Amino acid sequence: MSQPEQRDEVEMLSLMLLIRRFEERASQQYQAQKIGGFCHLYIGQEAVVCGTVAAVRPDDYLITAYRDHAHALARGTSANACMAELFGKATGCSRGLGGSMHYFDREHHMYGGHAIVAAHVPLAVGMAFASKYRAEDRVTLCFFGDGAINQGSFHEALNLAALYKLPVVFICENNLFAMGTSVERSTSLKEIVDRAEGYDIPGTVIDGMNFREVRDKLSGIVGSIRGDPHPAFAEIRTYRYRGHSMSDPASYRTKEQLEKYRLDDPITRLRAQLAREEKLTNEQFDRLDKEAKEIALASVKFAEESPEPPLEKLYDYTYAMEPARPRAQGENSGEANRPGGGPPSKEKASA
Amino acid sequence: MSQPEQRDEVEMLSLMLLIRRFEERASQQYQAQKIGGFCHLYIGQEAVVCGTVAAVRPDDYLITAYRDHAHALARGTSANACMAELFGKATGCSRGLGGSMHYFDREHHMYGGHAIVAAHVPLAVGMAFASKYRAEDRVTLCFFGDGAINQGSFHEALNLAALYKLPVVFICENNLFAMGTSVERSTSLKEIVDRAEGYDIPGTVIDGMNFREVRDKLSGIVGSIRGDPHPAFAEIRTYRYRGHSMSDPASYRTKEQLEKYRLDDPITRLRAQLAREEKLTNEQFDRLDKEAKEIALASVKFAEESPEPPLEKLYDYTYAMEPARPRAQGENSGEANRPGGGPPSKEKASA
Amino acid sequence: MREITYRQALNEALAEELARDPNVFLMGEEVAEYNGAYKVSQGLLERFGPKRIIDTPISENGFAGMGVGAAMVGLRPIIEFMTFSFSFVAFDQVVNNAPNMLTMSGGQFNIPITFRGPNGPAHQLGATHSHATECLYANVPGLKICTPATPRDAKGLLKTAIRDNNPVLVLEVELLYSSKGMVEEEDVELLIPLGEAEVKREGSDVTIICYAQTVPLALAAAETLENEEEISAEVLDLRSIKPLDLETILKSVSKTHRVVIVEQDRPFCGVGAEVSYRIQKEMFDGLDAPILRVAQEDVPMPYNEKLEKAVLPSVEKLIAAVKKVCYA
Amino acid sequence: MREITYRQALNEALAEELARDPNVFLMGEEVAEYNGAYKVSQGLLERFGPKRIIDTPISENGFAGMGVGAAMVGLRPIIEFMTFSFSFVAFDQVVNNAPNMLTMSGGQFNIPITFRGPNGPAHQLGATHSHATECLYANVPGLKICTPATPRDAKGLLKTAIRDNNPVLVLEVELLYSSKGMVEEEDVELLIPLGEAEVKREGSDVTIICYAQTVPLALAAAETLENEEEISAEVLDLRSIKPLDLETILKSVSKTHRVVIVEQDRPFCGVGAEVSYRIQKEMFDGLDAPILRVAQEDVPMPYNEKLEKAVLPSVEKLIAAVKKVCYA
Ligand SMILES: Cc1ncc(C[n+]2csc(CCOP(=O)(O)OP(=O)(O)O)c2C)c(N)n1
Ligand SMILES: Cc1ncc(C[n+]2csc(CCOP(=O)(O)OP(=O)(O)O)c2C)c(N)n1
Ligand SMILES: [Mg+2]
Ligand SMILES: [Mg+2]
Repeated sequence: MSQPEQRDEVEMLSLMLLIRRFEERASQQYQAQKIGGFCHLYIGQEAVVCGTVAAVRPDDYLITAYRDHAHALARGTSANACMAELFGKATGCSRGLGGSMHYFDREHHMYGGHAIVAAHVPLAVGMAFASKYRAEDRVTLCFFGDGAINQGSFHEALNLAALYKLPVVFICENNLFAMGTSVERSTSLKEIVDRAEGYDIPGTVIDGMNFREVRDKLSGIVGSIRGDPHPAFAEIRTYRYRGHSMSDPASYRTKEQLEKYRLDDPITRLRAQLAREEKLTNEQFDRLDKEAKEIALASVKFAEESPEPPLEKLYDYTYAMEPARPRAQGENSGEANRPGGGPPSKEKASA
Repeated sequence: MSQPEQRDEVEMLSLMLLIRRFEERASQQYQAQKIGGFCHLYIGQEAVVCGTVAAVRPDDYLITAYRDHAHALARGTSANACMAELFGKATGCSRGLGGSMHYFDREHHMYGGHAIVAAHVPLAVGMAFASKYRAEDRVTLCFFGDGAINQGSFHEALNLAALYKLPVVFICENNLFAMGTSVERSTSLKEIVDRAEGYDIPGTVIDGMNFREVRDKLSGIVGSIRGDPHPAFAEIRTYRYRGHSMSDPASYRTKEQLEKYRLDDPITRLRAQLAREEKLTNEQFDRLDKEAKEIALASVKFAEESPEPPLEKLYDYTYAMEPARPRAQGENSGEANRPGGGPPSKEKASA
Repeated sequence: MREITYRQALNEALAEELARDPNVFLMGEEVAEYNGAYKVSQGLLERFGPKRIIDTPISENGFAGMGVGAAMVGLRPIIEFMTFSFSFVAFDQVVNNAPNMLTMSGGQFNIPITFRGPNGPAHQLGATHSHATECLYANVPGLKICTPATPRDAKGLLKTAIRDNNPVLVLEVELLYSSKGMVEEEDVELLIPLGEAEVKREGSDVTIICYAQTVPLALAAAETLENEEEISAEVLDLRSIKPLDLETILKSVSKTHRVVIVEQDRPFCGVGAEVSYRIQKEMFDGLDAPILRVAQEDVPMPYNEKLEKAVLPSVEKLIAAVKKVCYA
Repeated sequence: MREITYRQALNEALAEELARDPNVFLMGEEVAEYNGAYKVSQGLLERFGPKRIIDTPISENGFAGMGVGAAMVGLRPIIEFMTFSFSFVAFDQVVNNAPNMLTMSGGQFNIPITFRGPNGPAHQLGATHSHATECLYANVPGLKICTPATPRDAKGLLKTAIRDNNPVLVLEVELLYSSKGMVEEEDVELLIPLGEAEVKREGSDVTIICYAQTVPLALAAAETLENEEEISAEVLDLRSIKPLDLETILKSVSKTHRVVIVEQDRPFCGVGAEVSYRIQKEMFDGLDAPILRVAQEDVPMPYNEKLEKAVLPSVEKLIAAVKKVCYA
């Protein structure tokens, strides 16, 4: 049973910087109308996913909601592929077909990017089921927001995971709001973590502005699951600095609240911790930040110059190729064929 | 704020007898193929609904699942109307259109009879919402089975009721099984009542084989809600003697378990309590039982002799009459028109 | 008459019906304090208070069901789905509870509820957020479905829906919220009956049947066809999908003898299929060419803008179809 | 060949695929210890054990979603809905997750999942329990839908569905579970491709298009028409709703020039509407009469037996429709 290597903290700091700079660029490109649809930024929450990936193996399954840029980047998807996806380009992590809310990267074990609130939580349970079915020691990491816990899907999924004792961590990124609705206005409990008790699932509260706390507590949880499959629940308390999506002025909250959290910024915090321990100088930090900015900027150029997905492939992704045809992957792998079978029905829709 | 009169215990005993004898007849008629579809018997659980109605006002809203014969009878729907419904006759409580699983009786505040597991729980919350909206002091009584608590509807409904502080009692009739699935095999918790905590709703466990305990505990719960609207949860432990439905041999449980509960029969128990207190003689009991049997038998005759719903009214129940037409009830009452408007579309479906 | 937006028209309809009837209330995600995800309920919380304008958690199945329950005991709920793509998590409530209750109870309980919100593809929202649900719900007996395309229809149909004693779905068009049109003054009571189609443009060579977001598209195509092809197209806006106004459809077809249906939903078992069936059944000998439909391509909606455009019905596709039926 | 029941045929298909591929598993309510609410999974728990035959709580949305997640990482789930009327509480999983994943992920994740169970009205189950869902799901791109009417088709289609790399709905017929028919011996691998209709009876005057529970009905009507009206009806069983075998349909119609569709679902935007559209579009000049459909009446299903019968398609209604198109 292999354990994750301890990821270097400076490396994780630059990952957080990359996420932030990437999203700042995304925001700018959205305003310039290079990006369409909805776009939800993660700025402020970086320590949650970075602390988590620092605690797990790269082949542990990871799945999240629509606020997903950071999760892909943290998993190792390139900034280029992420930005190209926002631009709807063929080089995007979902080939330009998914967009901001539907990032996927099989190679890096990023299982989406899901835009119906809480509808991916049962999927996570199914992935954990598959691990146990195959006697693998992978853990599934399922991220969702505080707003998701009042969906039926969430409830059914938690009961199923507990009943079948499946290796999944339910990670509630509690950023205090679901769009304009604060947690007190959506949820009948004082503490979200208490809901885990209703399924006999152990729960932990974690400070999501503190990278080290996230990493260490997740590490403990994941370690306990690996040898003895069972679900766990983590309420990670965090804050999003921006509005819910690009069109939200976020007038439902106070400047003071925002300022309070900004002062507790996860990047500043880890930087200060490392500086205090003399593991990072100001110059080093500036260099890391400059690199992050350059990668983000380069990703815009990459996205701009990338080709659009070809129109003639419009019908190619609706159905996977028939199993009868020659296939690259084993028949039972669930791996998609390289599509190309064309429409299954002989008539196209329009006249 | 009016309080329910204390219902006479002997009267409640004869209600329990009526329910039992009615269902025995129903079972017999089902076997004789006079009754179609699914038919779920309540035998063994009589004290649950009878204890509840003894604790509430007749105009409190009551809603339940598909195992609903007893709930209608307890509310005051006649055995004739109940049996006629099973026979699909126009004199049935749902005019023969609903069947066993879909009993309705507006006059007696019986709001169904709902056959999709847990889908009526949000309805109950909406009814309680309406009471509070109109500043009425009614309480809504929502019955469901142990199997229902793992549906998303249940979860969303409980959170909503708690959030809006609505006057509703969620009554889980825990008869240990959902079809062939025992509670341990469906639910991640040791005690169902613990799930209420996950919504910050007060929970109570009640012995459902004991009429007096059900009545007294419900009385306390309902009393506390009437002046101060809030939800409550009651897990009432009971047992169904028969299979899940008429086609179920119930081979998933032991004879011993069944015998154990039969010895604790709710009718026998209340009878013994009353006898001990010298409120009921053997002769009186026998007379009550004989009356119940007669009413049940007469209901079969009534049902047999009743007319079928007229074929030419087939389209009359799909849409309520247009508001423009003259109406018996106020426009905003939500009271159904006497339908008769015919199909809204000029073409009928078939050629 | 005055010019207002589609959004404003819906807002007025809501406000007027809330003011008229104390049993009417509005419930949904972000409808109150946020003034609506698309600002359709702007100002209503301030005017009517939190008892009647109610924010909910993200529990569509739960609050749709609450609406049905409240309607059973006499209230007249308006339930907003932030988009109808999210109504799928409440599908059972909309399909099994709301429309079945009247029949199941033998006529005792009708459900005077309005489900409303934007429906159909907007712009680059991807596969999960772009569903056009009209054909799915139209299949269900007991539901009524309307699809306003203009501010006037939006106001008049929504008001009628709220007063209807049955469950009615008002399927709005996100991309039209800011579009403008002439609407009666506020002191005029504007009620447009469900089940009445409207000829939005007269013509004699071909009938273009459309609704919701395909109405502006059809009008644009008709304009081009007139100018460039000398084809005179009659543009018929269904306005209600169910009940369907077959009479008005047949009247138009008996004049033009040629039909193209342009629909915003997906083709397979869609609205176009139903309308075609009805027309060919009633006017088999009155048709000079096969009926053609222009619908979405039958694929999950891609995010990429050009691909999305290729999936959607368009003026070009519609013109091509019209030319096909006219020169058949 | 040997005679077995439709139920047995399904059971064999499940057992054979479970034996063939360790990634296949069966999950649903009462499928294991109870051997299936309708005994379709009889004996499978005993043979394959609780790891692969899995009882669930009453959480359709949850376990349908589990199936999709398990399929994303390489398993091949078979999800049983006790009836497809209960799939409505899982609608979002079936419609938004299973069929969209391949597109949304740019081709990275296909979902090899089978959803199966009885579909359509059975006998006196009332409005909530009688839904025919084929037209709703057929509207959704990315899903495939098949509707076996005979034991042979049940076995062959279910086996193919399980091996398909896409989400496939196998819509069974409760009222046919005990019906019997000839099926290849157990040692013969029986795979019937999705998307191939079958002529179940040859004829020359009219094409009756049917599927699922309307197949026996169509065959009975054809018999009577032959004997009593001297009308020779060709009976075409679609077997798959999507993909739809238009080729075979058109071949038949080009022989008969007359069509009646008898479908078990509700008419509005139903399967009949879609098939009619396709036929009139391709064979406008080849039709001698309007296409007629015989579907359910467009009302919630009443419990009363006679009323239910009046709602359902019947041999009498079908014969009347055939006579209408033949004497048109
Ligand atoms: C079923 C469903 N309902 C509504 C929405 C619209 N919606 C998208 S995000 C969101 C808020 C979610 O908040 P939360 O879960 O706290 O996540 P956060 O945005 O804070 O990351 C809502 C209501 C949706 N996508 N799906
Ligand atoms: C959503 C849904 N899934 C499945 C069913 C089939 N079904 C009917 S009753 C039942 C068991 C319910 O058990 P429980 O809630 O304990 O009630 P009880 O029958 O014991 O009264 C099931 C699975 C259904 N009606 N609805
Ligand atoms: Mg949040
Ligand atoms: Mg039970």
